[in-house]
Formats: sequence, C-alpha cells, structure tokens
Amino acid sequence: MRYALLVQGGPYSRQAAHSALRFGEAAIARGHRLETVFFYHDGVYNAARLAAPPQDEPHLVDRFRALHDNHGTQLKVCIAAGLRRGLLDEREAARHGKQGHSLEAPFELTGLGQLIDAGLSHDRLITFSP
Amino acid sequence: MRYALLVQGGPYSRQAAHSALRFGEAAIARGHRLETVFFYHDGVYNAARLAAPPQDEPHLVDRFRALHDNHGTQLKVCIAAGLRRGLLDEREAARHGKQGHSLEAPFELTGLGQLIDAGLSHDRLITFSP
Amino acid sequence: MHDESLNGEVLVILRHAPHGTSWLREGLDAALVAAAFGRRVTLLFVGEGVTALVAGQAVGALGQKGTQPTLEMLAMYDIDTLLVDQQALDERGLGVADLLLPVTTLAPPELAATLAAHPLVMNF
Amino acid sequence: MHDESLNGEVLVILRHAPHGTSWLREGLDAALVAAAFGRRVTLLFVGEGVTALVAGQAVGALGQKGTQPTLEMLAMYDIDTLLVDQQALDERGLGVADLLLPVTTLAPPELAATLAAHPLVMNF
Amino acid sequence: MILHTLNRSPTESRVYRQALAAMGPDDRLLLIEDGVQGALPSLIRHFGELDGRLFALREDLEARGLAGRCAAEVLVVDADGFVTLTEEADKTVSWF
Amino acid sequence: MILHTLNRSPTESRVYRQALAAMGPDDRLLLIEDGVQGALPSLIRHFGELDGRLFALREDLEARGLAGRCAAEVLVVDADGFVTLTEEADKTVSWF
Repeated sequence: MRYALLVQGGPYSRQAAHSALRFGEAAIARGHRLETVFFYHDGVYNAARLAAPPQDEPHLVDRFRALHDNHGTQLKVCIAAGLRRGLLDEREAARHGKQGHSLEAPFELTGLGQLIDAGLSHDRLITFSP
Repeated sequence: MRYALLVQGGPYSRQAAHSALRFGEAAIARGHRLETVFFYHDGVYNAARLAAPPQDEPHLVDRFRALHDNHGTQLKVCIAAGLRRGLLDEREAARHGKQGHSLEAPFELTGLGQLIDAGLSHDRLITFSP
Repeated sequence: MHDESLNGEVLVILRHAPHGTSWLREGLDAALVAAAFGRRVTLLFVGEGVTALVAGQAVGALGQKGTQPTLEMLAMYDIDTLLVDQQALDERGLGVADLLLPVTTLAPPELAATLAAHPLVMNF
Repeated sequence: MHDESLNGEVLVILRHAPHGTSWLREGLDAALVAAAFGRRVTLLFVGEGVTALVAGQAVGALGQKGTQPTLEMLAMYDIDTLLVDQQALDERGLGVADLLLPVTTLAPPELAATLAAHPLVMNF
Repeated sequence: MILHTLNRSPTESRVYRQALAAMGPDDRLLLIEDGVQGALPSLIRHFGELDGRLFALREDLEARGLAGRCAAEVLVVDADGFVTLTEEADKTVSWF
Repeated sequence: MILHTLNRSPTESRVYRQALAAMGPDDRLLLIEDGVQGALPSLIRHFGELDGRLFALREDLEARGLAGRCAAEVLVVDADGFVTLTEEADKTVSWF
C-alpha cells in the first residue's frame, strides 16, 4: 500500500517523531511504500538542519533523511507552520530579507494542500501527535 | 523586587511565551526589575532568529529583544536543550562543524546552572509552561 | 439515525480551545485549505473545542487576533456543516444560543457514524 | 508531622513518564546540575512521574537510552532524598518493591509541607 | 504561602488534582490560559473548598469570551494583579 | 472499521473519553507511547467493554518496564503488528 505519515510533534520533547520513524521503517519492512512524511504543528522542528543531539542519542534528522535517500520518501514541511517557527529554506529566507537558512533538502517547504492531497490520494495516512 | 522568568513553551504552539511577556511587562510597569528570562524545554525555540510570523501577528522574538534593549533583561537559553533542537550560535555551530547559526544576541546560550542560580538568587522565579 | 447530508470528504475534528494552543488555528487552516481545493469539508467540535464557538471572544495577551475572524470566514469557503458534541456543551453549561454560528448538535452515537462517513479524518 | 530531614534547598517535582516526553529527562538534568553546584536537592515523584522509578525499563523506539541510567547516577551526586506520592503508586497498583531505588512515600498532607520547606521549587 | 498557577481545564487534564493535593491551607490558585475554563459555574466544583483563594486571569477570560460567565466565587485579577499575587506569595509553582 | 491510537494515560488526560465516544462497535483502540500506562490492571477499567479490540504497543510497554505488568485482556502487538492493524482498518485516527 501507499502510506503517508503526518508528524505533529517536535524532536526530543515528544515521542511522536520517534514513533513515526519506527512505524515508517516497519511499514517499509512489510513491503509498503512510504511515499510522504508531512510535518505540521511542532513537527516542523524535525527539519531543523542545525540539530546537534548528543552522540549517544538517535539523530532524528539523519533518520528522516535516510528514508528519503533509501526509499524515495518525500519530506514535506508545512510552509506556514515553518515560517512562524523559524524554519526557512534559502529561498524563503531571501524573500523575508533574512541571512542564512534553517531547513534544507531533502526537506521541502510546501503548502498545506499537499497534506490534504496525501490524505485523500494515499491508501493510508497515519498521524503521530505530541 | 528582582524577578526571573522561566519559559518552557515554544512560540505560537502554546500561550506560554505570550503569558511570560505579558507578565514581564506588567512586572516592569509595577516597578520591578526583570533581570532574567531563562528558556528551557521547547521554550528555547523562542530564540530562533529566522522566525517570520505573519505581519498581523505579534513578533515574539522582537518583544523579547525589546525587554533586553529597554530594560536590560538577560535572555538566557539552555545550551543542552538548544543544541538538541537546532538552536546554535556562531560559536557552537563552528564547534559542531555546521555552517550558519540559528540564534544570535541578545539571546545567549548558557548552562542550566544559571537557571538554578536565578531561582535561588532572585526574589521571584515565575514559570510559564506549555 | 445518521443524516446522509452530513457525509463529506474531509472531517476536521477540533478539540482545543482558542488562544491556549495553536491546535484550533492549525486545524481550521487545514479545513480552509481543503475547502479551497474543492473538497467538501465537515467540522466537528468536541471537548474543549466547543469553546471555540463561544460568542464575544477578544484579542489575546499580546494582540493575537484569535480564531473568531477565521470562523466568520467559513461560509465564504462553503464550509457550512458544523457539528457539535452535545455532551461537551452540557458539561460546560453552554447552549447553542451561546454560539457564534448555527450548528447541528450530535448525540454520542452519532459521533462514530460521522467519523465512518468521511474518507479523510483529521484530528486536531 | 513533617520530617525536618526532608528540608533542602531545591525541590524538583517529576510528574511525567519516561520516553513519552522529555520532561522527566530535563527535570532530572536540572536536579543533577543543582546538585553539582553544591545545592541540597530533593526529588518528589508525583502522578505519572512515579513510573520513572519502575524497574526493568529498556531503550526507546530508536535506541534512546531513557532515564534509568540517570536515576542510577543520583547517589553519585548526593541526591538521596527521593519522595514518592503514595496515592500515585496506589492508583497504578505499584508498591515500593517495584521500584529501582529506595524511596520515602508521602501521604497527601505531607506534599504541601514538602513544597513549603524548599526555597526553590521546580515543577516538571 | 505559595501561589500555584494552573493552565489546563479540569475537563481535559487531571493535573488540577495534583495542584490541589500540593496546596497548603493558605496557598492560592490562579487559573491562567486554558485553565480559566475551570472558572465556569459548571466546572468550579472541581476546585472544592478554595473560597477566597481561587483566582482567574481577566485577560485570558476576556480573550475566550468567558469574562461574563465566571462563577461568582472566583476572584478575577488582571496582569497587574497577577504580579501582586506573586509579590505576596513566598514563591510561585506552575502546574501544566 | 477505524483504528484509533491513544498516546495519553487515563490518569493524566481525559482524552481517552473522547476516543471512546468516537468509536464504532467494530473499531479498535491501540495504546501507544505514554498511553500504554492504561494497560495496567488497575487502569484498564477506564476502557470499559473493548474485549478483543484493545491493543497496546509492545515496544512502548518494554521501554517503560511494563511488558510483564499488562492486564490479560490487552492484545499486545509490536511495530509490525501496528502496521498490520492499519492495513486492516479503513483509516486511522490519532487521539492525543
């Protein structure tokens, strides 16, 4: 089946992102296709490119990136939720007159419409909330 | 009196930062000295320098900065909580081999000991949690 | 028991109060976007979410506009199926006359039928 | 009624379970730092926080180490006053024999006295 | 005397029980943020016998359209009054 | 048939009541994260009559030291079983 995940919890503060990664990896192991992970609410913080967790903790950004690199999973971050919380790619930073950026590929800023679309077009949408 | 505030909620997702600002401004209006705002847990996200809220919403980063500029309030961000969540100043970014930074003055990364110290040395510590 | 006219494509469940968190606002944003994309959207207010509909709300601590203006835009987006959990109103001593907008109240057995009747259910 | 030996400078109240949120870990971090700075620290476990002390915990979903190793380090930091809300144990069907570390259980009236006896109270 | 703040409604979260259990006989409780829902006449019973020691923050009531719906026994204070309560208390503990 | 997930303990949050109220007669409930506390024998009563439809996630029980303390009527599944439950359900709704 084609799966989409919605992640609404930030990293470390809440288990939501951990649970989503565990579920996504298990779904892939069962032969499903994990097409999309959509990040909304505090879930957008999972895309912070500067995250520097201690060495003995799982690096969530790297784990999400691996889903993209190994399984073609699209990592979509709600642009409105991201801008409010300081997650900007180079293009949005320039548009807002800011130096630097806090989000980079394979994470991509996208509209909320893509979440609705994923919810209706994929076989399953599973939500992980804080 | 000498006041310290502890802010544990992120911006926009929770009212904690709004409540802290409102309280801090009211304390100053009553003649108190707001010496320290300490950011812990998701409160560290309030220091994200790239935050770009819509024009018709309060800009929390600017409001905290105004406390520092106008009243000398120190804005202290827990370094351990910040690093995990992707909040690094230029020095920490360099130390972790990352390009760019997500936090800048007047916010400063500091150890958790400063929170204990504020709690014991100020007349009052008021906490705003998510 | 279940009114077929309540069927839609997207059900957005709103369970949080205005101001205290961004759940209500972000849930409403999802509903508006779905409607703007031409989907038939139903809103279901349960638990503390019913307080989103209380008349007479004002701006927040630092001048945040709150969600009342967004609620007033729902009709413009053709979102006119507003369902409210009757028990949640009762528990808070509220009645439909206290609310900003016309709603349909649901008794407990109708909640499950409403979830079943929508292909996409988003819970905020 | 209140045991004077329970007085300290810093009271850290732990109210959250391991793994689900970072509150427990961040509360323990605050306690360890206070102790490292030479402060007398008391821990008070209430509500779901008592489950932090359940023996036999394991790593988390992605190999997170959890808080059990930190709890085992408390004695090294001279944090040896561990208070537990008896009602919270009862509600979960737990007893002191189920816990990792030796604790003192408190009846409800002693909770308020414990808060009053510490100049700095931090609630996690 | 300790000032306790509570930012959750008793209909959603049971943390109000923890706050009440930790309160001494002179302690005060201030409802803020989503906690002001507890000041509704139908919910006030959760707070038992706190006569004269139960407060709610005016600005948070007003933002939610609840200013005129508060139970009579709740003492309504504004942000300035919140600061006063923290001045009068030895310390403030936040329940969330 | 809908799969509902719940990540809060009934001792802390009343959201379990919302989840139960929204469940149809064939729907299933899976306790995850802090929600697995609800599988303790002393707390299972909160979930009423869900015989054969109440699940808990093994990995979250084990991480909390609760794997051996679960009530007998709870069906314990691992992450693979969680995926299977989502395959069998028409959709999944998250309560938090």
